[in-house]
Amino acid sequence: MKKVINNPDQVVEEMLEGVVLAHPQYVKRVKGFSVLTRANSPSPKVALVSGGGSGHEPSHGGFVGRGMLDGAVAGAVFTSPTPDQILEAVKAVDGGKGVLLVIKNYTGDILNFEMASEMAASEGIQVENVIVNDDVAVENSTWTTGRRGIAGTVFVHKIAGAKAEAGGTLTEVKLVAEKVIANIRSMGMALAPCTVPAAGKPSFVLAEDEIEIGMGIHGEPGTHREAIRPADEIVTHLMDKILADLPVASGQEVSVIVNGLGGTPIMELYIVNRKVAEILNGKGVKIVKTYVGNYMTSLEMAGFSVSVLKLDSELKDLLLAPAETPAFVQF
Amino acid sequence: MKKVINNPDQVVEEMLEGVVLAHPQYVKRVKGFSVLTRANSPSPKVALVSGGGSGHEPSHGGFVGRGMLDGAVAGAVFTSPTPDQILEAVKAVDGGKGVLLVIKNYTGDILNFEMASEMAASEGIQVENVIVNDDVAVENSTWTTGRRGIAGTVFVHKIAGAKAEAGGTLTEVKLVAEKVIANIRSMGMALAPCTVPAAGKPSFVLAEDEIEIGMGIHGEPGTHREAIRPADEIVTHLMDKILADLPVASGQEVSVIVNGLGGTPIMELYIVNRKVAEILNGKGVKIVKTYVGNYMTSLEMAGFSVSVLKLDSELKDLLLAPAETPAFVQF
Amino acid sequence: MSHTAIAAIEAISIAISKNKEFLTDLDAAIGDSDHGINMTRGFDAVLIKVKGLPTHTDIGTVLKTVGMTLISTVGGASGPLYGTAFLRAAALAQGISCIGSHTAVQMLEAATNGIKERGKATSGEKTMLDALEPACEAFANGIKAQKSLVECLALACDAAYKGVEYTKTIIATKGRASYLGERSLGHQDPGATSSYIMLKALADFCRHNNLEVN
Amino acid sequence: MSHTAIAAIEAISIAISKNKEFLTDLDAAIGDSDHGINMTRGFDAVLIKVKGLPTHTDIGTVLKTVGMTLISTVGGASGPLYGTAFLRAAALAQGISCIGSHTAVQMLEAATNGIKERGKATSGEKTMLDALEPACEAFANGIKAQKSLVECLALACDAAYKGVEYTKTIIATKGRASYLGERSLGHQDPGATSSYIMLKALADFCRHNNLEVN
Ligand SMILES: Nc1ncnc2c1ncn2[C@@H]1O[C@H](COP(=O)(O)OP(=O)(O)O)[C@@H](O)[C@H]1O
Ligand SMILES: Nc1ncnc2c1ncn2[C@@H]1O[C@H](COP(=O)(O)OP(=O)(O)O)[C@@H](O)[C@H]1O
Ligand SMILES: [Mg+2]
Ligand SMILES: [Mg+2]
Ligand SMILES: [Mg+2]
Ligand SMILES: [Mg+2]
Repeated sequence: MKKVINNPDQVVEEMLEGVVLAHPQYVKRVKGFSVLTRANSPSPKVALVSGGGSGHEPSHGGFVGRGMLDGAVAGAVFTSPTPDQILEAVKAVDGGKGVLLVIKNYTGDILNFEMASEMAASEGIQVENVIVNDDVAVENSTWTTGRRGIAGTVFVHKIAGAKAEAGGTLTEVKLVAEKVIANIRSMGMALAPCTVPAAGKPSFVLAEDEIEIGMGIHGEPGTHREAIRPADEIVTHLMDKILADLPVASGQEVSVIVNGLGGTPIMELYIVNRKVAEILNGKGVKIVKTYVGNYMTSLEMAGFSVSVLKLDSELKDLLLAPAETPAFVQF
Repeated sequence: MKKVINNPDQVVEEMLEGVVLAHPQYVKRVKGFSVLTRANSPSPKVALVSGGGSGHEPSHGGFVGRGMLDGAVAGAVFTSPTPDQILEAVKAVDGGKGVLLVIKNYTGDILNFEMASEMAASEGIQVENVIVNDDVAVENSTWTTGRRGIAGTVFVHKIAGAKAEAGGTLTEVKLVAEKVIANIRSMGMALAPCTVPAAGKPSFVLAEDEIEIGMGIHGEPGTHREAIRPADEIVTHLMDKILADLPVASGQEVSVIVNGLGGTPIMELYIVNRKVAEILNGKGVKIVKTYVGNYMTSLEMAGFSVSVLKLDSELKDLLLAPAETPAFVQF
Repeated sequence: MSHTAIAAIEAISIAISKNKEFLTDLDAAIGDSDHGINMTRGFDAVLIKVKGLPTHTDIGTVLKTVGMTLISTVGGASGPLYGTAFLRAAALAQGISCIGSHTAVQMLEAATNGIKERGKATSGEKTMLDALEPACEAFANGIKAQKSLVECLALACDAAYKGVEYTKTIIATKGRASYLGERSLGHQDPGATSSYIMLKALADFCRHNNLEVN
Repeated sequence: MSHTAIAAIEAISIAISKNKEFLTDLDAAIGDSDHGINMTRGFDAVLIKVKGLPTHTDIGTVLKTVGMTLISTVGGASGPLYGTAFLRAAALAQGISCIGSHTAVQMLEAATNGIKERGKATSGEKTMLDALEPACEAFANGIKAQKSLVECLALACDAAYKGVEYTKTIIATKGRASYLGERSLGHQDPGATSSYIMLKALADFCRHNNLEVN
């Protein structure tokens, strides 16, 4: 394992220190906790808190700021944060209008965020939560824990964040977040694994010419492995899966995230986007806004995911609203 | 070589198509050329053109937009663009106020951009150029071609771009660009090489525990190799080199870029920034603005560079001015 | 006595630490390669916390400390689950410095039920419950048959071990491994394994110290 | 005759293509591993361009086409340098369909000088000039001594080869390799090598076709 770190057990702490030192304009630290909030938190609006394991940077701390999150909780690498940390974030950002927790659909995240909500509720804070489950690589059956939450989560932060910024009530913000969730589908693939610092070795191994389709952002195994193929074929497969689950009609407006997993050159992400756009345009779909970059990473994993969000006029306006955070700025 | 591409010979073309499909709000393609310009080019202001080999995304096309570049020329991967392409960019963006070429100090780039300026001049377009040479890994002696241009180039785009946006004349824009160049120093390190698609194999090889200090953004060998060390020690070494060349006094205002080379997790960049900030704060230096992310990459190379820019009040105002491009947005 | 309880917890912590890599590797196959790391982080913190407790702390407080510490340091799925388990067991041992056989059965059952409720799971879903439920039953039967604590814990361990083996033969329908569908077959569940390891450490501890319930 | 010139250019193109990997590997050691790729991209385009020329094109136009094509397809340092070289040689062969010995010397010198001016370099700096300058001199001496074209090109090749070997013994002070300082020692220059390869291809071509200047 070759990494630019000091101590595998200190990566989250040192990263958080680095974030605050880099972006004091946007974020501050809740002392003694792995929690980042807006520099001017709390404010008299509904607050949004998200979080999860670390290693997905810029998620989630990078999205704390005007128009997106109010607080982000960082767990150990790829491990949900604990309830006490989440509770602290909730307390730090609550401005009296209530707090919406944006949770990705993993048992660990749900259990820890739920315990935190119970604690917050018992302290008299209004808390609601939504669970993001955009990953179509996973069957959404009642026999499983359902689809995972991956890069589409950024859409939830953006749109629910804009709604809260615009003065939406907790119920309204929750409703719009749920509408977003119902309309996002994502899927990814990996060329090469990543190594959790504390583990010291890659979480999976791929042969020289092998790729993994549909793996999770924590290195969870995907739907299958196959030999590397041209980018256009890989993208076509992912888009087939996405659009099978989220049919789009001609004239439908959408937004797209082509998300790098941390170790993929931006050049390749644009080559991917070329095919994504071609497929959507070919169906008469109107792409309102495309985001290409590292939004929800898996440390240095090489690979990408594609997320498609179906828009209506409300979602579109909120998506295009301004935002100003360390990793997401939009006029 | 495992990459998300279709054909090694088509990566630049397909990437450019992907960029335009992703960001039609910001950029358009000069038909038949590897040139991106602002969607509303030309405009009646001094125009900025930069470029170089591809593989450094988001440089340079990602910085085309309001407040930064007017045009970007993409060469083959890691290879300077040719004069005819550069000429086309100049012609496409010239709004009658002249064009400044921002060139990184590589023989290939200089020769090709110079030929293009000669051609443009002969077509009656006012062209000036500046040469960025921020990499302190390379001795700046008269016996060499001088320091290389690396991530500090982004500061030149930002600040000269703001000056042009504010209505500066060609001479004024050139002067401020030269002031920026005189005040930036950068240095990088690599954990793992990258593979040029057309070459099919890594441009250098590092042992399991070996890192390269001071390598160039095209995989040019650096000052030396050594065993991997804690992040803080590596950063201290790079900062020593940078500050030896660019002494900073207590009270001095600076801006910092912690730049990922494409394959390094953002988490590690923040761990790096923590130490960079600690060193600068320790000297009483005031960090006005820090940028952390992938700005000048080397495909999927793992590693990072640090750039420090000394500010005066003019540079500071221009740095903090708004910008809106695919990869750099600032209110 | 509480220092015995503390020593038992120490034994469990050490066993978890020793199996850090093993548990992580199991999780790599069907999860996200962190179970051993999570559990070790938690029990390392537990070690420090319980060592800091005053000498005459009651068993309930010891277990509550363990539960709270796990909840606030483990994260992941296992943190709230094991944390809840220890808290539920703690509730039955409040003010007590010596555990009776009946209480021991109740505590193990309460712990297991806590996991079932928190995780909305039941046995047969390839989770820690596949080790804990049979262990509970075996332990209760042993006590009913008036066997010694050491014997009963041995029975519980055997049952848990079989439960771990059983998890290899079933498809996960809860937790991260459920994403795998059929591909989770053949792999043993990391959480079931850590449950077994904890029970085994407790059993060994009681045997070495000739502990008995009364 | 121009179809001979075109055939010679084709021979050079093929030689470059064959050495694509070799030249790239040399560049990997002290540069950025693209010299073979750059040159092949250029000469592949040259092949297409010259094949498209009308049959009776003069040699000047052939060489100008080569120069312009290299400039617009190679990029890097070598594109403008070799491009300029061919343009300079072309200027001396305008309207000509048969090259005299005196003109041949002048063309090679003009090409070399073009590189010196464009690159602001001289021999001893570990560049293509270390192959080209001695080759030029050897060629001129041969012609002065009234040797045959084939003999003169053989002399030029020998000199270029020695020049390539010489580049191993010196530190680069121009181009990308100059960043290396001492570390460029022991490695041969990719550009000097491609110059030698082109001269060698030309020499072989003339020998096989019994070409002579007049
Ligand atoms: N709903 C659940 N009920 C009971 N146990 C569960 C549940 N979900 C997961 N587990 C257990 O948790 C273990 C994984 O723990 P761990 O790896 O620490 O957490 P995470 O899955 O969040 O990374 C699984 O092996 C399984 O035994
Ligand atoms: N200033 C110069 N004058 C003459 N030749 C040069 C000069 N700079 C570089 N070269 C030649 O160019 C070669 C490198 O070409 P190439 O790899 O295609 O370009 P780049 O260095 O831009 O990648 C070097 O090996 C050297 O022979
Ligand atoms: Mg986990
Ligand atoms: Mg090059
Ligand atoms: Mg796990
Ligand atoms: Mg080169």
